[in-house]
Amino acid sequence: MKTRISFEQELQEMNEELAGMGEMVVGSIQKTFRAFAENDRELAAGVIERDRAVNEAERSIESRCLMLMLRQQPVAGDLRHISMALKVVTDLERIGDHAADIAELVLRLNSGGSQKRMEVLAEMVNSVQAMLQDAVDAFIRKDQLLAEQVERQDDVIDDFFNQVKEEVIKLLKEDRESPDRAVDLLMFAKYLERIGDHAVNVCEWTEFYDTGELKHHRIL
Amino acid sequence: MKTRISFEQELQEMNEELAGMGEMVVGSIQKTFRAFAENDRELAAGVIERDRAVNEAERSIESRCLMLMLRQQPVAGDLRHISMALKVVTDLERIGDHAADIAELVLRLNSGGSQKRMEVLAEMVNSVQAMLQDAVDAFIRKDQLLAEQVERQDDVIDDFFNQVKEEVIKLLKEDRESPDRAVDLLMFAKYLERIGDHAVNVCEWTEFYDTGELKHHRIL
Amino acid sequence: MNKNTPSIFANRKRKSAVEKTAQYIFTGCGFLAILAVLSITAYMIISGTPALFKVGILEILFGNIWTPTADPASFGILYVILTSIAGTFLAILIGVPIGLFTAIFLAETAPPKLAAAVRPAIELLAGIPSVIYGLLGVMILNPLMYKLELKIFEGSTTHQFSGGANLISAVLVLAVMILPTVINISESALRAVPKHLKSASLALGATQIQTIFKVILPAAKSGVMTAIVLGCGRAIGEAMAITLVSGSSVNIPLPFNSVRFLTTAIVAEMSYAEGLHREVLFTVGLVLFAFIMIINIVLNRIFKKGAAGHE
Amino acid sequence: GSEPSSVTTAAPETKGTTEAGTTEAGKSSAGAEETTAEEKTELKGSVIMAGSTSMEKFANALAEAFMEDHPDVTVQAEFTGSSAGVESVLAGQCDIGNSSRNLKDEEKGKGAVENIVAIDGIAVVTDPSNTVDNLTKEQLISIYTGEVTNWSDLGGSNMPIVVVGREAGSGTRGAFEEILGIEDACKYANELDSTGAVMAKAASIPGAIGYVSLDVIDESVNVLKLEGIEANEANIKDGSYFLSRPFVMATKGEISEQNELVQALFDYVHSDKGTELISSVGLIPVTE
Amino acid sequence: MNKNSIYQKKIRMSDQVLKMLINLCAALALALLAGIMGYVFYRGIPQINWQFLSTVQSSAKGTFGILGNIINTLYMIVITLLIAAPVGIGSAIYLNEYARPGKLVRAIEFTTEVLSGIPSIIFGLFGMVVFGRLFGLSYSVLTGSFTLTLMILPLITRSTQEALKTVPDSYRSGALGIGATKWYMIRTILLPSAMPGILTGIILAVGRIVGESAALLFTAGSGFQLPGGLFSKLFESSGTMTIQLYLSMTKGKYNQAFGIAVVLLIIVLGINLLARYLTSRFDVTRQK
Amino acid sequence: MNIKIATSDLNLYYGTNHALKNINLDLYENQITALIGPSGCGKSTYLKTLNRMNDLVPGVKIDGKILLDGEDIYSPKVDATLLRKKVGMVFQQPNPFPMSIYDNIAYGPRIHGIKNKARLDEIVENSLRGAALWDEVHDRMKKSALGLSGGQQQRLCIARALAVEPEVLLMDEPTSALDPISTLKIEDLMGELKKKYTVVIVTHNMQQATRIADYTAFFLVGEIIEYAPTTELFSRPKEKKTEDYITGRFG
Amino acid sequence: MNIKIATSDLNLYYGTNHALKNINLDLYENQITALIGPSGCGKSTYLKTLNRMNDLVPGVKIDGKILLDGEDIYSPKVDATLLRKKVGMVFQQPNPFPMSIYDNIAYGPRIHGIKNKARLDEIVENSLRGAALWDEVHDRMKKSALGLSGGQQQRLCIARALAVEPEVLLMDEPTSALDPISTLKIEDLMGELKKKYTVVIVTHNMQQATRIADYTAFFLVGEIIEYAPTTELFSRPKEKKTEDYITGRFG
Ligand SMILES: Nc1ncnc2c1ncn2[C@@H]1O[C@H](COP(=O)(O)OP(=O)(O)OP(=O)(O)O)[C@@H](O)[C@H]1O
Ligand SMILES: Nc1ncnc2c1ncn2[C@@H]1O[C@H](COP(=O)(O)OP(=O)(O)OP(=O)(O)O)[C@@H](O)[C@H]1O
Ligand SMILES: [Mg+2]
Ligand SMILES: [Mg+2]
Ligand SMILES: O=P([O-])([O-])[O-]
Repeated sequence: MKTRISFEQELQEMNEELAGMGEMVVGSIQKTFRAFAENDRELAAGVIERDRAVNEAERSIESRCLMLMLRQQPVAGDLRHISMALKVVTDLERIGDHAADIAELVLRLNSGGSQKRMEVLAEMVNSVQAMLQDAVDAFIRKDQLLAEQVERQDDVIDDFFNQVKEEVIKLLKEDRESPDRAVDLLMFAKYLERIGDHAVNVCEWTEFYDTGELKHHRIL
Repeated sequence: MKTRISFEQELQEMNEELAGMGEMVVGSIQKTFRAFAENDRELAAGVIERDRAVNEAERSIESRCLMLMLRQQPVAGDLRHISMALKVVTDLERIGDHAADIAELVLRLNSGGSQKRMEVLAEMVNSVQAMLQDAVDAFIRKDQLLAEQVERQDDVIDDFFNQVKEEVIKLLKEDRESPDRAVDLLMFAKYLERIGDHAVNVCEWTEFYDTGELKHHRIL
Repeated sequence: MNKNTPSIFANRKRKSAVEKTAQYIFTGCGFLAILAVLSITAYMIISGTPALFKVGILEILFGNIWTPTADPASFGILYVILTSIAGTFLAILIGVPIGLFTAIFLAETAPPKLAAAVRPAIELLAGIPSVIYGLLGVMILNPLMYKLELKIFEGSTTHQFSGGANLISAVLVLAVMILPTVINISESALRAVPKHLKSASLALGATQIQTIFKVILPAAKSGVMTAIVLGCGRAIGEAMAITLVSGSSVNIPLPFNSVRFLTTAIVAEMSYAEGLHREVLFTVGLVLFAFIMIINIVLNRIFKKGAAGHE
Repeated sequence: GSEPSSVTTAAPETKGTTEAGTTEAGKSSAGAEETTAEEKTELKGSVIMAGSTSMEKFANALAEAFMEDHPDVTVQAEFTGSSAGVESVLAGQCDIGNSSRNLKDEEKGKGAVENIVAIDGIAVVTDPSNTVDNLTKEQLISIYTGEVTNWSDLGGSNMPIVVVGREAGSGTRGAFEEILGIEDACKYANELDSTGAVMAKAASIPGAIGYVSLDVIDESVNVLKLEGIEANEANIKDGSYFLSRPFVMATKGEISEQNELVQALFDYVHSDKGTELISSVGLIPVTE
Repeated sequence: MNKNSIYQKKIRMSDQVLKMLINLCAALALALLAGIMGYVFYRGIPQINWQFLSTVQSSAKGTFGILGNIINTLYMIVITLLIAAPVGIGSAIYLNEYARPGKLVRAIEFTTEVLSGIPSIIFGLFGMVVFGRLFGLSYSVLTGSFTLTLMILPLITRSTQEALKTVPDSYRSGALGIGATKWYMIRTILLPSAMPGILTGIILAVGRIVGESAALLFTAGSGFQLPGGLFSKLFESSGTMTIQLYLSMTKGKYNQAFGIAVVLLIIVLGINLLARYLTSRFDVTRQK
Repeated sequence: MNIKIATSDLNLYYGTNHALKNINLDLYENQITALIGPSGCGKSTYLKTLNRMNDLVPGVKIDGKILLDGEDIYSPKVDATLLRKKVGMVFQQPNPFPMSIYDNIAYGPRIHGIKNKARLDEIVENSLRGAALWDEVHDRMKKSALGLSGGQQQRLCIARALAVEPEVLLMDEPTSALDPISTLKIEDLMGELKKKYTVVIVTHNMQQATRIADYTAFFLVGEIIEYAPTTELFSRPKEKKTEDYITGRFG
Repeated sequence: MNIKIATSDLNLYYGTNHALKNINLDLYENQITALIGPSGCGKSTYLKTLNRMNDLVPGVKIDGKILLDGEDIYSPKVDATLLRKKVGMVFQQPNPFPMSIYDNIAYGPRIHGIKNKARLDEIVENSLRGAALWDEVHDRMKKSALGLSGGQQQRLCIARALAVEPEVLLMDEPTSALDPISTLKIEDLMGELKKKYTVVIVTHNMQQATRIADYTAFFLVGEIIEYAPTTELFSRPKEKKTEDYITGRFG
């Protein structure tokens, strides 16, 4: 006879909701970037709209986790699983927030009309999107190798940010860009950088699930 | 006879460490701002140095919380207490990070030599510092009224940020500031704004400890 | 290596001497019991078997003429055996159901106060000498029985009138005599049934009576069985109470015949019997002994099997 | 093998030897209430008698009287039936075996000595309501052999006869059956193992008939005449009442071989006091 | 209002019948037993007077008393218990605490069970031959006590064993677990805890001694005299009250018998009360 | 949610001991309600008032009302055996009858007059399935129930209670005598049971209450201190006493 | 940390039942070691080998070595009573002797020859204090120990074990018969005890193991599957079997 059927089921549900949230966030980012690339205002507005759902998913998962803690007294893998979920939603939610922030920028930037594309930023966008996709995949599939790989990506993103920053300063100095847009572009990059950071966090928690360690600190 | 002596003790320890972390973070911010105001490079460098300790405190508290979950199966107030701690450290740590980020900016800005002070920014700094102080106080003392008050402050901070942003754009447009410094000033303000957000989060978790609700969502 | 903590290696001798002595004494006591049983058994067998061979097993066990002092003597104890069997059986047949139902009454259905008052009285009765039952049998039962006998066999020429001292009287005395024992033991067996079984049954919607007969009684089976075995033992082993009541003539065990039991046969004649007659009386003892053993073993086996089924 | 002989040899030779010096104060309680402390030699110890239940009255009276004379002596009497008495004196279990019949040759052969101390009649008794008061020897025989089963056949009312007798080892029964020539031919409805029990049965059961020692007769029963002769001392003495037998106090070996207590007891029996005692309990002293 | 309401009382026939049967049987049994007690008291009480209790029977005076028998009964109880209690308790301790469970223990337990099933008449025979004759103790307190010892040994052993079994194993492991030796553990924990059970066994044994007749008739005898000496009594024939009751009954002296019966009933009652008192007095689990 | 059992102003006295004080409690249909509280607080007593098992205790005095589907169970018109058929009970110590597994389950139906063999077989199988025991025992139905393990015995007792088709199941610390694995099995089983029955369970194990119960009532010296949905009671108790008890800071 | 008891290659047979298989386990001084595992896995059996209580079971065969402070406890030279003085034991069911509280505690010291009243008084008080019971019972030392509540009885048993000044304390499910509050009290007590004693505890309650034990050994059918610091074993068990068991997914 199988035991803890209801527990397994609840865990399963939590896991699905978590994966759902992950996908939702990845989706937001993709849409934002598509909106940015394709200058699609509606898409961007949709993302902003969607942030509510992400926030709600965070609350819901947090609630599930704490209920499971309350009711099932998880240990070992279960405890790591649930605590990972409890922590990781914060990062996912922040990524969602940043997606919305970017979407707002996109609305503004696109309205500006300057069609001048900044190459680095586009590269950075692609990089972050791939990184986030990988992070969420790693985390959903509990794929440690992928997670480690994503973590190493972080430096690349930081580099990109610095490049963008320099580029923006250059543009400003060269007066090729209005300060408004320059500031927005900078913020765009900053958000991307933050997303990268959070993706790394997601991966770190993924690793924690496996090892009980977080950034080489023994947590459990 | 008193029961759960060891549990109470562990809770107590966790609480103290948490308060310590809160104070550490507030301290960092204060030092950063003093460094900024007084142009004290060493102080700023010290803050950056100190960020490690904050990170370690986060890990340590997380570990404590999960151990308590594992070993004590907390319910009711205890569970809310521990889960609050588990979540709130993330915000504290981020505040710490931002303090370090600002300290880095301070190092750079101060080296620049432009003695021109931006009034709004100074006001914003004071505001954020007060807000953070209040948030950490509210959280350590579990003071709900104070927490609510702090939450209302957030809009003020957001306003400040926008003001700073406009100011920076203005400065740039008027070419009164080099783009490098302008960008740094903007980032400064952004970090301050983030700190405000995180302070709000801290207050929200403080409220959660009391009500089990987070942003009007029932979590526990 | 073991700092200053004392070693666990033995150093005391005196203590173990006391231990040893105690053990030897108790062992001795244990074996004394065996010795007693063995010697009694040996004694019964040694003194009881020779006659079986001298007279012939069949003649003793299946002969029905008992004239031990005649010349030639005849030692058939068939009627005596039959009497004991019939008497015990009938006594059990009467005494056990009444006793058991009374026990049920006391343990389950009686008002607690009544049960509390009656229980010590029953205990008291279980403790009084069986001779008293005999006394009452002689005083009350025999005359009554004789009246009955006169009525039933009025005009009969073949019936030998026993004056009321007959099998029925003896059976009734035995039945009443074992009553307190049966009541006592089966009541405590019923009481010993865990209360939770009763609760379980009642909680399923069973009535009190259903619960008693379907759960409590089966659960108390081994105790009730013990009561029956003990009752049986008392009935078959009783001598003094029924010597007078049964008339003590060797006859076929019909209700109104004066009869002799295995026990009364011994009591009546042992004192003076000698030679082969005496040996035959020991054989009677042996038969009695065998009966007791058979009852014990057979009944034990039956209920042990019942109990084993639930292991 | 048959065990009695081996048992006999293992038993101590004498009983009731004089116990020197262990007299305790409380011991003389029986004598304390006595007025006359006898002048006799200080006898101490105990004598055990066993046997006939018919002789119970006599034996108890004898014991009591003897102990009155000798406060330091206890005389115990067991009433287990005549044969048992003889058996146990031979086994060394007691000093004197009381028998209400003559000793059998085999008993004598084993060393029992027949000491007749009195003569007793056997009375045939019925319940008090019985109207029959006389039986012939033949009638008596036919009752006991089961040929006659109703008192109406004997001139009484229509009432079944309940034949009560003694157990096989009884001296009374032995004498009764022997005199009537119906050894082992009796059909008893009740075989009781003491004289008293027969009395009790006869007294309480209508239609009962039984035989008992003459000395226990009382009003609770109806004593029958036999062949028209009443059962009394005179008729027994002259032999006209045919149911009589001796009371024997058997010893293992001659009296002279017994210990002084036993000898003293026999002396007492044969003394005037003894004779008086015998008569007083309804027995006929042997005059020799 | 709903399909299977709980508001419908059912009458079950079989229940009623069985209930009636139970009540009937109980009424019968209780009436019978009450009747017996009542009758015995009704007949017996008038017989009891000071003389009845304080003298011994006398043929000469024709009086009756049971003081001797009462004393004999006491002797029998004391001597028997002195022998049987230590041995019985000892063997129970051996069986329960020392013997390794196996064939031997089963054999002993089986034999004890057998012993307890043997009819007392057989003990009587055995005692008569072995103690009376082989040991030469004749009819005496000792013969009787030895015989009774055999009889009640299983009773005491069994009840002690039961009592020991009910002592939770946790007491044993508790004591041994802090380093008590076995005998120390038995002495300080087991015996005190088992005391109520042991006492119950002993008191039941006293009951059997008091009530026994068949085994005593041939062993302890039927003497009724007062003891000559404290110890010499041990070697004298001593009929207990029950024996005297039996003898009186067989002699048809029903009044005496009922008188004795009442005294016996009262004694048994006393024993029961004593048992209750002692078991609660020694109940170590009682929370003081 | 329907109210299955409504208790109002219930007071119970054992002689002079006021064991239940003014209890008001609505038990909901198809929900699991847990009763928690320290030893001696009256949980078992309250449970037993629900199927009138307390009637058997001498000297009990009960006032107040308990309505089962609107019918007052303490009305004199009530047949207690019918009530108990409707309101089944499972006890702390697994207490199978000393008979075969089959007979244990068939006991209840037989008592209530079902004789038909095929029908009985069906009931037995369904009940055993309902108690998640069928797979483990179907090949040894004729064996004694006492040969089962503790956890199996307890599920057997549940099956036995189900066999009379009750509507309410009362359970008095049903797992306190079992090892953790058996306990979890029974807890899982309860999740199934509540689909068909209204379940009331007394438990000392608060984690158990949080795991399985929809509602929880906290008893203290004969009173109900707090009654709320389980997660609410265990995450945000309203009463200080409740909080102290559930967090182990009592006494 | 010192190794207090070293078990190597221990095998134990009950007749033909191989109850302990090749056990190797080092128990550390002044640490609490918990033994967990499903029913019948040999926890109690192992515990009892440590003070040779198994010697009392007929048909037991033991091989392998158990060293207590380096001395082989199965050496023929060992006096089992001295061993048991050093290695005290507390059982599942509280088992105070049926005597006064005082006598219960003084029982052990008296066995070991202490007669002096003042000395006994002192030992009794210290032991009761050590078991956190003094305050509750010091004014009724002459009362029967059976009048105490279950939790107090269990602490009394602990005090009784302490009175002989053991170095190791073995506890076989010491709280499984107690209510949650008493359980917590005893758990708290254990934290104190380990300062002076080496404690080995068998428990079915895994939360209990996590709460109190420094080390935990997981037994399965007579074998040790895993032995590790408690938090490690409960947060990151190395063996799948351990994880399955502690997360309740066993069987
Ligand atoms: N049959 C009874 N007779 C008298 N008093 C009783 C009876 N049953 C219980 N009590 C008393 O009623 C009160 C409540 O007892 P109850 O058994 O309901 O408590 P409980 O909460 O179930 O405790 P536990 O958790 O120990 O089972 C207690 O004070 C108890 O002593
Ligand atoms: N005295 C004994 N005689 C024979 N076998 C025994 C004995 N005691 C235990 N066993 C067997 O040894 C094995 C281990 O038993 P043990 O009591 O050590 O288990 P446990 O882990 O303590 O279980 P639980 O958690 O139920 O107490 C089991 O198979 C059991 O049946
Ligand atoms: Mg209860
Ligand atoms: Mg165990
Ligand atoms: O007792 P008897 O005189 O007839 O032997």
